[in-house]
Amino acid sequence: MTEPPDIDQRLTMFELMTDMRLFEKRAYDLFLQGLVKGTSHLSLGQEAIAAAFGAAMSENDWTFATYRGHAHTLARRVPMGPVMAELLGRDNGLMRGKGGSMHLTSVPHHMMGSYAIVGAHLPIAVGAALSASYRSSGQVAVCFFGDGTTNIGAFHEALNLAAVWQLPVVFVCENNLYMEYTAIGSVTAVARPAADRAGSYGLEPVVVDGNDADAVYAVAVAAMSRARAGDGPSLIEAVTYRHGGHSRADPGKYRPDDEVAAWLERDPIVSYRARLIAEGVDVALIEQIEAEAKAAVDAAVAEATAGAEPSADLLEMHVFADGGSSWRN
Amino acid sequence: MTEPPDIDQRLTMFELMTDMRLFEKRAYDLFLQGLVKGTSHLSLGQEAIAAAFGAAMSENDWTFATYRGHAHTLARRVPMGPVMAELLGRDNGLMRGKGGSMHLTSVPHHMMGSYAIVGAHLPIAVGAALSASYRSSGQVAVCFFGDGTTNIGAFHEALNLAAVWQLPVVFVCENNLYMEYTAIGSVTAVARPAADRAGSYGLEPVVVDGNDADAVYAVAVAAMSRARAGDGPSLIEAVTYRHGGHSRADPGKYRPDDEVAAWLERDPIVSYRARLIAEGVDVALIEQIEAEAKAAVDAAVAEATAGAEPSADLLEMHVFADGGSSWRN
Amino acid sequence: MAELTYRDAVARGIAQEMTRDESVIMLGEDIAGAGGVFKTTVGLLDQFGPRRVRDTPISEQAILGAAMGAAMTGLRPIAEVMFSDFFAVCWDIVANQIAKARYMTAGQVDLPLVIRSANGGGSRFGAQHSQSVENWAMSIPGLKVVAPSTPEDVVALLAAAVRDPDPVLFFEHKSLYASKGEVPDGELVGELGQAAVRLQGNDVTIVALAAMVPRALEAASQLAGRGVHATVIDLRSLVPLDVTTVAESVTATGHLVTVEENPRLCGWGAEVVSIVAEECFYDLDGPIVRVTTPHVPLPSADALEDLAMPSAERIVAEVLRALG
Amino acid sequence: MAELTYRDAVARGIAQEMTRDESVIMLGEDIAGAGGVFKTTVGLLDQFGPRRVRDTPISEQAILGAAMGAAMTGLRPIAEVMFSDFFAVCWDIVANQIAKARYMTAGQVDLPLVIRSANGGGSRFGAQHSQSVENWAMSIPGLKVVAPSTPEDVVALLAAAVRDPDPVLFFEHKSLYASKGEVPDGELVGELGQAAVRLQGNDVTIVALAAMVPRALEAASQLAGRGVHATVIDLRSLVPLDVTTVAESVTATGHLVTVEENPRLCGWGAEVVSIVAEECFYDLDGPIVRVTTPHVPLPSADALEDLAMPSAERIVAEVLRALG
Ligand SMILES: Cc1ncc(C[n+]2csc(CCOP(=O)(O)OP(=O)(O)O)c2C)c(N)n1
Ligand SMILES: Cc1ncc(C[n+]2csc(CCOP(=O)(O)OP(=O)(O)O)c2C)c(N)n1
Ligand SMILES: [Mg+2]
Ligand SMILES: [Mg+2]
Repeated sequence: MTEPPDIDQRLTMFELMTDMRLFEKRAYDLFLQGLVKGTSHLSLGQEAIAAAFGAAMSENDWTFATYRGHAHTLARRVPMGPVMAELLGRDNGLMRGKGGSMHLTSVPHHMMGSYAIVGAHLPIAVGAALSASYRSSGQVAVCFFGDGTTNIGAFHEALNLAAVWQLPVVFVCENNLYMEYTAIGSVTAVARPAADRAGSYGLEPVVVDGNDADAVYAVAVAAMSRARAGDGPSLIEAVTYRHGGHSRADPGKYRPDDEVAAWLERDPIVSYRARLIAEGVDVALIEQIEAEAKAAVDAAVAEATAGAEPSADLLEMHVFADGGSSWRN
Repeated sequence: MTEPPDIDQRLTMFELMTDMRLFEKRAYDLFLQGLVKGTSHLSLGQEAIAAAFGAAMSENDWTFATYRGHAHTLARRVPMGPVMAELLGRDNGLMRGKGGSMHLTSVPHHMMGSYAIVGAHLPIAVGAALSASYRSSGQVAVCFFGDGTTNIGAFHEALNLAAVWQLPVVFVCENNLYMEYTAIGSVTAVARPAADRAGSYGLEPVVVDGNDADAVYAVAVAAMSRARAGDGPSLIEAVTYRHGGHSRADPGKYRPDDEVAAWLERDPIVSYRARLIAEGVDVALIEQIEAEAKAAVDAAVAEATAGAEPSADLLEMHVFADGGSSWRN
Repeated sequence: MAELTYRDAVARGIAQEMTRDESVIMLGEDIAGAGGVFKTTVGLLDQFGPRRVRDTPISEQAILGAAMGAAMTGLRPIAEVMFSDFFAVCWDIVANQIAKARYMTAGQVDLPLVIRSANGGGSRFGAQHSQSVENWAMSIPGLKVVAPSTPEDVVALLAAAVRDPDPVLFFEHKSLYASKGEVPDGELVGELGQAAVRLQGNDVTIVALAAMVPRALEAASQLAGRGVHATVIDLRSLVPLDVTTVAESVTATGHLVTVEENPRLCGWGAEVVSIVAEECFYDLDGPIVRVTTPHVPLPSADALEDLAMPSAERIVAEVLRALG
Repeated sequence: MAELTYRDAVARGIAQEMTRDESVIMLGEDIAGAGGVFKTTVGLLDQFGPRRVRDTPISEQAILGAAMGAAMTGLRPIAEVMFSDFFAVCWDIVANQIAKARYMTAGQVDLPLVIRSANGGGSRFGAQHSQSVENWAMSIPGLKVVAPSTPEDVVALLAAAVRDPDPVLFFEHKSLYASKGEVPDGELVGELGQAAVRLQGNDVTIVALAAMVPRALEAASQLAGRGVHATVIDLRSLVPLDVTTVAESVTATGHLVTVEENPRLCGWGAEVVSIVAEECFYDLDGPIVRVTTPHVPLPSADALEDLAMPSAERIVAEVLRALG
């Protein structure tokens, strides 16, 4: 349908995926050391989707993500240090420790939030698209969510409204085959949880290999330009797999060993690395990207661990626009 | 697909439709006299759907309806007197004046309620179907709702769950082309608000002329037997039109005159009456049914207007199963 | 100065703000073509066009989610939830998303939006279309909560709500829509968080809101006939809450009676009582009494609904009881 | 007598009732195969099979709607809402349907169902997974509301809830799941609406719920070191509410302090305070003080979350303030 991405875009995607992978692996180590608090949900294995959209989106386009939002945050070039510090609950965190892993947000980077209630951010993304359309700003809202999210009411309402108003929003279902611990197939009336619902909103079903960054890039570019042309929303189902459990507390043992093994074989980064090299990219360049990613993660950890505990006055700040939380005189 | 209904069923449907029509016309008169309080939503013009299901359902099957539920209540042979008294807010009302027109319920008749929040009763009907399936009771839950209801989240969740668990529930969308004052087509991403969504739940699209009682009867019988056979839910879109406004306060002026006129031409009762006579039913029999309906409505009005105001102690009764409302010692 | 209904005051307040600010848009069910099921938005579609005044599907989560997303990205939406009972179908967007976004992001997200809704009983609509749910909103940190009792306040507080940088839930009372009052000409902008002392008296402080204000005033006039002089405070907004005005009055009268339409448990009355029981304890000369709807769903029959909601007579009786 | 965790007590209570009554079924997300995300339902699928223990899609409205429909037609469902914050996505089914059906139908509809949910903060899950929402439920007429603080109460009150003919919202506290306690052997069935006096003292009455009970007890022991002797009442259930036990204690001590995790406004503490401010006014020797979470969403960082929720130290300070 579209041209394959050019080499700059491909290197960008490789770089983003590498950043995401190394960042999250380190975050997991820090969790094991008791430094990452609360819960966190890793995208290990699913990076190609976030990276491809990161490459396909323009700077002013908006990202709406879920609690599984580290990768999507890094895809918008939010600096790693504040993100890591947020996972550690530090004052120099992206939200000063007030949101944590599940709510990563960086408005200056158009990363409009990570939402922890399944489905809620789909209508919110529709609202951003309404704003873009009203202001003729040319911006597109991209909204990422999981397979399990297709069975909740907000999904249905958001898709319909976006389609009726022909708004510039791209809905991206990352179908990793599982909700928390339950297989999506066991609780869904159709085989393809997103694509088989597209018709309900007058949309074309789009399914893509979510572990192939180039393939995702192609559908992303198509959907973004459709949105920008005023032709309305798209619903993309990107099939992928998470390498680990649902959240940090979950070893993921409910999944058959051979299924896990088969998907580990299809690691989106390993295969992309091999493809780039096979297609002539200099190994030295690849290794340089990897080294830079590692250095960036090291620096982020240093920055994060050097951060102070959030100061006590933060507790009652930021409820209202005046900076405070006072509800009375 | 199925045999046309036999003459007994057809007379039943004619009788039910006539009851509904005369009952609601009288209720409207009483409203104009200031006797019917609150709001009410008439099914004038839509009676064929309720009547056909009334004829197709077994005594133990359950009905779940909306605020537009007079017809569905009468379809279950709930006596007219208590229904009319409920509209008048009297102590001898079906719910002793506590529910009103929008909440008609008669558990002994398996009329499991009229629900006034759009979409809410779809999952509730799924629960009844779950109960039937769990107890292998052979019962079917039939759930009626409007076109506008297809755009709310609960619709989506209920349809999916019913399909996943293959429950004996029949979802009947009465597509009367309008929500309150807004045309369904203007806010829906697909042309057929229910049928075009069936695929999302692995169901076949079923569209039927909702003004033709025989046609509705045929799809009703098919859906009921599918449910009883354990083959799961159905979603039926019955296209119809309301003769009046959305609720008693609404003159319905937002609808084009010629559209209204064309649908009045297609009155489900007038045409059915003509069909029965053309197919050999004795006019005297028809007239007898009509006379009986009129007499029943007269009696209902007499019963209702003779009813007392609800007694004050009702206010704090029926919150809890012990009969009272005490929340403390 | 013109006499206006409470209903028409809604459209006037909105029109004032939409004229001033292009970023104000409206969305909701039947609000455009039909002018609202309560006829509160009549004329706005004609005046501002379909880009700014938008009819939606029956999708409350999408309506409020869209309002939130639009507010985050530069607009100032006014969304309508037709009956306040329907907040229950979209409460997540209100309570978990809109209310919390600024806090969770350490102030990154602006949410200048207004959600209007028809609240309260008295119309014989039954339990699912008659609730007073302003206490639901008050209990959620991050929301501002306004409930006017007069046409003038509708205009002025609606304007203030639209201009406010925070999310405001604006509760219009169904049974006040037909009521009339004088509204000054010209631009009107009120201030959130200022109670109005509607009547001054030395014997007891009666605190009320929305449709309970005229009833409290009626009760006060009956009480005056019996020699009891009440101060009647119209809270107007629950968040911000004008504690000062209430506390000053209680200090003077020594007695507090709250009058609310909320069902008994955990209403805003309980909050006001609790504040006073802590902060004005030594000023109190007798028990604090709440007049509320009993803790039951609202019945639909007129006789029963009238019995349920606080009446002037019940307020009189409870005030006399509070005074001992 | 065996020592059990609060977490395991959930499965024990459910198993006791499912064994006894075939009409009890369970539905919820990840409750069957996975034994619950908090491991509260481990083993029940094996014991009772997939017809009775059912994994659902992520569809809270469908889950609770299905529970309601099943309860209306002869079953006694136990539905799970994974985190109580998610009540916001299905509040209509709870507040407008389940709570009101019996009333609106003049008693025709039976709704013997239980909705369990993991409630409360302390796990660093942030604002959308940490709320205490038992006050949302308390404010809705027609619901019973239970929140145990010990493993024994989990078993006994869960059994009582399942046997109760009315809808019960059963709030399990996330931060208590790992706590342990002695639980008597054999069938255990409690009674809803009975508070427990966990400690008897003459100087002040402290009323607490769920995770605040151990904190209140810790505060009481610190206070005892300073010569102040507190009665600590564990409410256990908000509806029915054991007003008698609270009032008797306040009559004896003259001072009331409530300790709740709810954010400041309109929590259950305000309700208890208001009842006492009316009914026990002349027994009070000083202001009534509520200890609450401030009116903010819960922050995720551990330092901030700890600061937000009432601590033993804060309770001590507030009790001393109440005593003047
Ligand atoms: C409304 C709601 N219900 C349940 C949850 C609990 N929950 C969090 S993530 C999750 C699974 C989501 O699955 P999916 O959409 O496939 O996303 P994935 O985690 O696989 O990326 C569930 C059930 C929630 N956060 N919100
Ligand atoms: C959740 C919710 N939103 C809005 C309403 C207000 N309302 C009542 S009926 C109605 C229109 C419903 O249209 P449709 O489903 O087509 O049914 P019809 O009235 O045409 O039979 C609306 C918007 C409501 N009752 N519940
Ligand atoms: Mg998934
Ligand atoms: Mg309709």
